[in-house]
Amino acid sequence: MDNISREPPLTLPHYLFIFATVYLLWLLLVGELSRQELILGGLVSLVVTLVSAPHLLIFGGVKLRIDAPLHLLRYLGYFFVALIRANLDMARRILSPSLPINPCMVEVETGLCSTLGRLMLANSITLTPGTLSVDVQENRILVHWVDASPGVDLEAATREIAAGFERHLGGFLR
Amino acid sequence: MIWVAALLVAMMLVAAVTVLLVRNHIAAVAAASLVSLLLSVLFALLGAPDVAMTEAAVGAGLSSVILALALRRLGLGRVKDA
Amino acid sequence: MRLLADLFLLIGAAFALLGALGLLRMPDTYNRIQAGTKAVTLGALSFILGIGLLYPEWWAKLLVIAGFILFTNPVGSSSIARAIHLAGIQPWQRASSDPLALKAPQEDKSA
Amino acid sequence: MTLNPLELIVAAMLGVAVLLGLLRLIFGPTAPDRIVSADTISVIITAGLTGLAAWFGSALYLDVALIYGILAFVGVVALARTIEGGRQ
Repeated sequence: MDNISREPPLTLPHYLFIFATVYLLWLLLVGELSRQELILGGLVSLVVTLVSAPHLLIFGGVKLRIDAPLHLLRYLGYFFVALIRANLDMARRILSPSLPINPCMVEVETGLCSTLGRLMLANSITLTPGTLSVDVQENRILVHWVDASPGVDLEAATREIAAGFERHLGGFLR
Repeated sequence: MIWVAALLVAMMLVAAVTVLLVRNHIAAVAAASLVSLLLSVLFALLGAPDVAMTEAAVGAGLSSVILALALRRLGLGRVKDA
Repeated sequence: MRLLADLFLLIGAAFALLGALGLLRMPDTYNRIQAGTKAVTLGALSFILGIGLLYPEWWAKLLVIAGFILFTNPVGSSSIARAIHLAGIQPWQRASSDPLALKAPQEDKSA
Repeated sequence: MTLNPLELIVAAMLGVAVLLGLLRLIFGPTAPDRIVSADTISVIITAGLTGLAAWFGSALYLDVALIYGILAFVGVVALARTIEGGRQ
């Protein structure tokens, strides 16, 4: 709870971003683009934004730059490749009769300082091959490895995974 | 369809018996919320999506949150006593 | 289109089954979370993609459901992992750290 | 309303997955194992409810899946926060 209060304050562009997000969610849920829904959704989104924005400080972590959507798309591509590889790896482990697992815990540091950035990084680490993010304290993420084969430098491997995601996440998150 | 409904009812029964037999309070709450979730699937299967939504909201969401908060307040939320 | 949808549905169900199997086979809670959350997330996404190919007019709401699963499933899993980590549960280890002993298949009690 | 063989296989696989998760819920040695299995089962069922919507051909059931997913997540997080206990 304490690290949320240290978020940067929201600026006007962030309010606009929250409004756009809420409006987009409304339109996706309604599923039609009639004039009536557009106007009503705009009113509802405006009220929701004004009421709830002071509690949504987590959105302060979004970098509002012109090339942010591009970085988001590249991140999503990178992420889905990692997700599919993770699943093939996990399927191989589950189906092999000898259950080739050898768990251990590793800590990794992150350069992302906002809550939203660390949340997305921890989520991404959870869905990459063989890793599960267990705890986040300040800027350190505790990672559980399913297979710590002897002779591999796990610290370096974890840092490499985190850096791969940070490179893409850093484009649109602080 | 009758077989899917029968399977769901059997699963609900198993989860409900688990609630009775489990010694840990948290595990009992988890199993109880699973009973509500399966019940809401049963409602949806029998053609009542509105009732299913209400059941999911009240049974799975609200009651498990309230039970979890009550256990936390009472200090019964420990992992170790299996 | 129909064939592609069927393929995605089949892949989704297969990964859901695999996730549940992993939940059953893994020896400790951390590994169960790993197996459960990864396989079931991809399984659910693939299944929803298959439904979306069958009914293209539902894409908006299916997109919301898929995004929600993608965003919240890792959070839920991590919160359970954090809870048991704070409760002081250590990850499971092989009985011996001898590299040769790792090769021998071991009987796990949970399966 | 009738299912072709492939859809029947898919439905059976989802059913078996829920059954396997239920086994872990019954025999799971500790409480976190049971919570993990409840979480996994709820995600499988969320996907299965979208399948149910396709089976009935009615978009109303998608709302059930959405609400189901949201509330299962809220319940799981509440249970996890309860286990972790004293530390605020």
